[in-house]
Amino acid sequence: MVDLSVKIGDLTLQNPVTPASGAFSWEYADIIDLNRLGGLVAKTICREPRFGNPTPRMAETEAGIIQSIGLPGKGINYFLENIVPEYKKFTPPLIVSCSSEDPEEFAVLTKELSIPEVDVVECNISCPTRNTTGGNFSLNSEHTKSVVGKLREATDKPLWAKLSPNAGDLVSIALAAEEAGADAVCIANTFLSLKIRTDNFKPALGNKYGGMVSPALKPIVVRMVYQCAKEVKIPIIGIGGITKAEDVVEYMLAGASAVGIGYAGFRNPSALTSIIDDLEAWCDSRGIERVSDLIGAVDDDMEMDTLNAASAGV
Amino acid sequence: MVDLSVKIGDLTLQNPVTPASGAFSWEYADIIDLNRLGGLVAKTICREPRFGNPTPRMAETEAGIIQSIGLPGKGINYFLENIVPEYKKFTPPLIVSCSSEDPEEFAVLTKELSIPEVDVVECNISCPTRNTTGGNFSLNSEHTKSVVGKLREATDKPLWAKLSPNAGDLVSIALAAEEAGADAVCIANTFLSLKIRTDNFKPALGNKYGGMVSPALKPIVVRMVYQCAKEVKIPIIGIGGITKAEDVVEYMLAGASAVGIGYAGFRNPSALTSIIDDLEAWCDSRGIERVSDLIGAVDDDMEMDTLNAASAGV
Amino acid sequence: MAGHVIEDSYSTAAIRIEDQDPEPSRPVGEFICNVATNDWVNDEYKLISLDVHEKALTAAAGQFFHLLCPSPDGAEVWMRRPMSVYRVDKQNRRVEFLYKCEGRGTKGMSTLEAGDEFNISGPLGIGFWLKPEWKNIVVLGRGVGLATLAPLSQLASDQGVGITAILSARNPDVVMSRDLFQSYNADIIEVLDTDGSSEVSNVERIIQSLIGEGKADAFFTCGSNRLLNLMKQMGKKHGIPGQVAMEQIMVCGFGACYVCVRTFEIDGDRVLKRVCREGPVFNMEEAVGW
Amino acid sequence: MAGHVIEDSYSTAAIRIEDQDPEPSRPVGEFICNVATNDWVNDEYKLISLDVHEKALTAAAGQFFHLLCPSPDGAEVWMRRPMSVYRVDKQNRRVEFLYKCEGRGTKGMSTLEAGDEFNISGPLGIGFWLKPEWKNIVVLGRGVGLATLAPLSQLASDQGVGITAILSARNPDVVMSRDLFQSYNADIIEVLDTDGSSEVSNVERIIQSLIGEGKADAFFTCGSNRLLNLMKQMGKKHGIPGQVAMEQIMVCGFGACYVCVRTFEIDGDRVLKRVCREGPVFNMEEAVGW
Ligand SMILES: Cc1cc2nc3c(=O)[nH]c(=O)nc-3n(C[C@H](O)[C@H](O)[C@H](O)COP(=O)(O)OP(=O)(O)OC[C@H]3O[C@@H](n4cnc5c(N)ncnc54)[C@H](O)[C@@H]3O)c2cc1C
Ligand SMILES: Cc1cc2nc3c(=O)[nH]c(=O)nc-3n(C[C@H](O)[C@H](O)[C@H](O)COP(=O)(O)OP(=O)(O)OC[C@H]3O[C@@H](n4cnc5c(N)ncnc54)[C@H](O)[C@@H]3O)c2cc1C
Ligand SMILES: Cc1cc2nc3c(=O)[nH]c(=O)nc-3n(C[C@H](O)[C@H](O)[C@H](O)COP(=O)(O)O)c2cc1C
Ligand SMILES: Cc1cc2nc3c(=O)[nH]c(=O)nc-3n(C[C@H](O)[C@H](O)[C@H](O)COP(=O)(O)O)c2cc1C
Ligand code: FES
Ligand code: FES
Repeated sequence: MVDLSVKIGDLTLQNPVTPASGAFSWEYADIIDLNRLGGLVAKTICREPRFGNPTPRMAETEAGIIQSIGLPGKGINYFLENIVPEYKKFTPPLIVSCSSEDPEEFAVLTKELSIPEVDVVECNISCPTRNTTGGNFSLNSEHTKSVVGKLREATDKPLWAKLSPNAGDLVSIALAAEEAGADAVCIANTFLSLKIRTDNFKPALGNKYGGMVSPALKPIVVRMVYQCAKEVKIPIIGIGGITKAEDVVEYMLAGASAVGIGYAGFRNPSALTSIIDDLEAWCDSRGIERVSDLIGAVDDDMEMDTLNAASAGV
Repeated sequence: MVDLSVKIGDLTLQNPVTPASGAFSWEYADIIDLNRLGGLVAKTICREPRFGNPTPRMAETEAGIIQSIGLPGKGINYFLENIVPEYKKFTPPLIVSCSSEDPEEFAVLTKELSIPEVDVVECNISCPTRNTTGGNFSLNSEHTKSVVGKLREATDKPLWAKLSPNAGDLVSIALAAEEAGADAVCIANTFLSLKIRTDNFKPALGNKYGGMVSPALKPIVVRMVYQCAKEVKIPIIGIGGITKAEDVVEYMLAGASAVGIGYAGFRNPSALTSIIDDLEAWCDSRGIERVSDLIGAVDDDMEMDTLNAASAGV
Repeated sequence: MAGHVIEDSYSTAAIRIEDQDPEPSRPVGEFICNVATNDWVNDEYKLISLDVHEKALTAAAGQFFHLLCPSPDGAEVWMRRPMSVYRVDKQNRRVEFLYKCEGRGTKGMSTLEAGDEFNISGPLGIGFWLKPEWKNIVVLGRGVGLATLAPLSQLASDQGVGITAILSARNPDVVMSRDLFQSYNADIIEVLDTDGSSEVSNVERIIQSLIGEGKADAFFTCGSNRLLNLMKQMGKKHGIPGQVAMEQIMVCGFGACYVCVRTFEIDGDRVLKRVCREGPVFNMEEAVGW
Repeated sequence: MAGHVIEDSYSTAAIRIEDQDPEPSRPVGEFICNVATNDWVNDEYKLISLDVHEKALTAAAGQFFHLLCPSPDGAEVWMRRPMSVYRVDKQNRRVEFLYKCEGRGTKGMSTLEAGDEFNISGPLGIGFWLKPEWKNIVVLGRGVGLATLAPLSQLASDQGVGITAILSARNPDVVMSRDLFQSYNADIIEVLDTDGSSEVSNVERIIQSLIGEGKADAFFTCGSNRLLNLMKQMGKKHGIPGQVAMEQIMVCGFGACYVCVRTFEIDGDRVLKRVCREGPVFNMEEAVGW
């Protein structure tokens, strides 16, 4: 039987499969056994209550969806009093995602969240729909470094930084997060998108822009994880387009130590636990003893002679 | 009957539908009437002969393909002698895409291509699979400005710059191209991606990295076109994921003056002309007299009150 | 439990009819059902009847399932579609949905044939509830709203509650759910656009007289903003409680994503609630018409 | 010409059977065919027969079509699959493909049933050619290569050329195309893994004796690198010309994208050629085995 556990810094996850922030809540216990997950990742919370963005908040696209929720929530107090206890009914580590447009407030929020019940603070510095130009710190390595540095000072908890796929040079952003003291980077949040309806010439979402989510995007994010894994030393949580155990394997081969899953749980609410089952079966059938052996195990030593390559069979 | 013509600078296209470079050749005359296209866009050529990348050059992904061809070709002389005459059997303007990793050679190539038979020089400064870090000028606004400036000096032909979706701040790149004298920007080339096979742990493509191409990506590129159209004054050619007339309309609403189509012609080789037919029918059925009236016509004046929005029906 | 074939495009542990329920303590399941029938009831609506795992039979009136629709055109349908249960047939172990064929998902659904597999998850959300003191209720629906209201007749009948169903429609051909209401002995009143009887003023008169006859201990509606506003106002005036089933675009169906919010008014405050979790059935007095 | 319904997911002007050819001067078309039959010929292979527009009947032996496969699993199949024509039946206006069910595309293809629509484009590429001086040819194929070689029997028969077909297979059950070769009066030699007769040395002996009998004016092969190398070497030794059909992953099928290149050797130089455009049938002496 394969050992599915992975380590993210000092924290051990019983397996590498976690839900993605915003795509999960304790309410999924209505259908799956949350105690089987690698971690419990709460929806990004903000310090003050927020309504979030205007509806419609989701539109289907050619292949996937764009969505713009706008981080609605009842604020930190409600979260600590009412939501944390819900998660604490389950055993996997609690990873709390949080966000703010103001670095000072962000640090205070991080500090307030650093209670014993919380195992990891994940800073969402990449929500594409809050502010498409500034504020989204992880579009810029200086901003990333400065905000992550402030949060690092504010907490002793493991600090994970969730990065944006909309940044051009993601490697430099990941390096900045590492340098500023992040214990892990989550790659990636959603792709900034726009859908315009041709019937009424209006944007399809209430907030105009939305973040795209789709299995289609997996090869782009796998590339980002691979590039970053070559440069940073801290663990990477790969997030984007995972719908089956082999996708988890692919992310791990590229260099991820764990993964986050959103869309698949929308499409198939029983997906997360079945992906864990499948991952176990996949490893066992291949005689893999520790799933952590897959991390970065891509065989990327390539034949680079075009003519040789093109004389091989299909 | 709608007037389908659009202007890109001084050049008039009979309609906004052109093929995308590398996804088209005169050989498509075997199935469609090339004289119906808005323009003929040749595959990117390099000055010297090149074999291109190792096979496999294409792999299917969850939703679309990744490909890495590596700009194979027989060089400029062969191109001028053998390929230009093939295109000149047809009437639409000839748009020649070209590329080089060296700005000086790039300028020479541009000059050599500036013959009467060529109507537009499109500089491909964004091929993601040639060099994933440098060389791909359009990842950086300084590089963009400098190389486009050199090409501008080398030719009097209309100069279009094809940009990369892998750049973080595409608006600044588009502005740099404009400032350097580009007559139009083509948005965008392909998304840098990686697929790792879980059966043998190797990258699926001979060149490891590949550019992703898929209808799935359209909302991301429409967003880029929209953002750039707000800032640059030169026309934009929208390229990415178009498979039907409504997609052309969507790009135009976002601010594109014309479009380029690749994948759709692979999936349905009769797509390009049928999209033109459909576009005409679409405009006629809505009483649109000039397709150019659609350019930038998005109605982006949004209701921003969340509670109001959420009390409206679905 | 279904085998997890990882060569498929998606991993899932969906429960087939013959499977043992892997999680008997959990109220919701992802099911692979088999289509029994899928027939047109009129030009726009179809009724689909599914052979299901018995766990799915727990669905209550007003609850919904989230349906993974097949493709109508070769391109994948990426999001599930919410549909309220039209009928639970415990004897034959079937659930039924009455649906309007409109967009890609419902068009895909309409291609399903007997024997085909169909992935649905649920039951989800909060359904209608009947208070012991309600002896007679009035149900007012239009269009596809009637699909949502129909199982109320079963619920009411089970609890010995009298029901008057006002069915509003464009013309007699598209009055739906008549048979189902009838089979549970509901009094049926059809109001039509064709003869003008569906006008709000006439519906108001009808409800007024039902109130007069003591047949309106509670109101239930779905499917028309106009009718919601009418019932809400009459309920307020006469102190009659009510429930309304609401719709909103959904993603998760579990309360996690906050996509499906709508505005409600509680003690003068406007708040957002999730249709999938706090609804889809809400107190009528809190509902904000649009 | 088919109407362009822009509500569909993709715009296309594909030609249906009853349509007038909108572009009679162009050799290639995108066709919406109707499946006539789609049956298993053994455990791994199916034969699909399609009612087609008459323009598609111009396909020559060795040419291929590019097939837009339906989904086997709800997720779209994004790229066409190249398949060489197995048989053109002009009388019944049908084309047939013999295919191995392997990956998603071919599995999707195997779900097609009589009456279903199927989008194919072609005919594409350069097929086999027969020189007038060739009176007797030897065809050597294995596995799915036999599907590609089969129409050669029709071509040879039409031109009065004698044909010896050496059909190689794992066991007697999976020898394919036997009937088709037989119907065109080919001499058939089966060689099998089960009895060892498929070994290269034995096949060499067989070919050697055919050469001796004057029955080998030209060689044709497809489907096995081992057999290609054998024929190439024997052709070189005895000065017998030959042709081979090659495979490579494709995108466009028209020669535009340069995805489908393979290496060839011409006068000692190694060059790349496009399988879809310069092939799929190539001069055997230029082919580089792998
Ligand atoms: C709780 C609930 C119960 C419902 N019960 C029924 C029923 O019994 N019968 C019935 O015919 N319809 C019902 N609906 C409406 C049904 O969900 C939509 O008609 C359906 O989703 C439209 O899908 P489509 O593919 O045809 O349309 P498309 O326009 O292709 O849908 C695009 C997207 O918008 C969403 N969407 C579109 N209209 C609605 C809507 N009215 N409500 C929610 N999402 C929508 C779709 O789910 C999809 O995500 C119900 C909706 C809800 C919320
Ligand atoms: C000119 C030509 C003629 C062919 N004729 C036949 C035939 O008559 N019968 C038959 O069974 N097969 C034939 N093949 C092979 C056939 O194209 C592949 O078996 C098929 O594409 C595999 O698709 P899949 O979905 O089953 O496999 P997948 O593994 O899902 O395919 C993934 C991708 O790889 C490509 N691919 C995989 N194998 C091949 C291959 N051998 N050649 C080219 N592309 C491949 C697919 O087209 C697809 O793009 C031919 C190939 C070529 C190039
Ligand atoms: C409806 C929805 C809400 C989301 N909300 C959040 C959020 O609050 N915080 C966050 O960091 N990411 C959020 N995301 C992004 C996801 O965590 C994840 O990065 C993304 O969905 C990609 O993963 P996937 O392809 O597996 O869905 C959200 C995604 C969706 C679809
Ligand atoms: C096989 C292939 C080859 C390509 N070659 C080139 C090229 O040579 N030059 C170039 O600028 N873009 C090239 N592209 C990118 C396309 O021009 C286009 O930007 C991209 O395919 C997105 O458009 P689409 O979604 O309509 O396919 C290529 C794309 C494909 C699929
Ligand atoms: S659909 Fe996700 S919260 Fe209701
Ligand atoms: S498949 Fe495009 S050139 Fe052959």
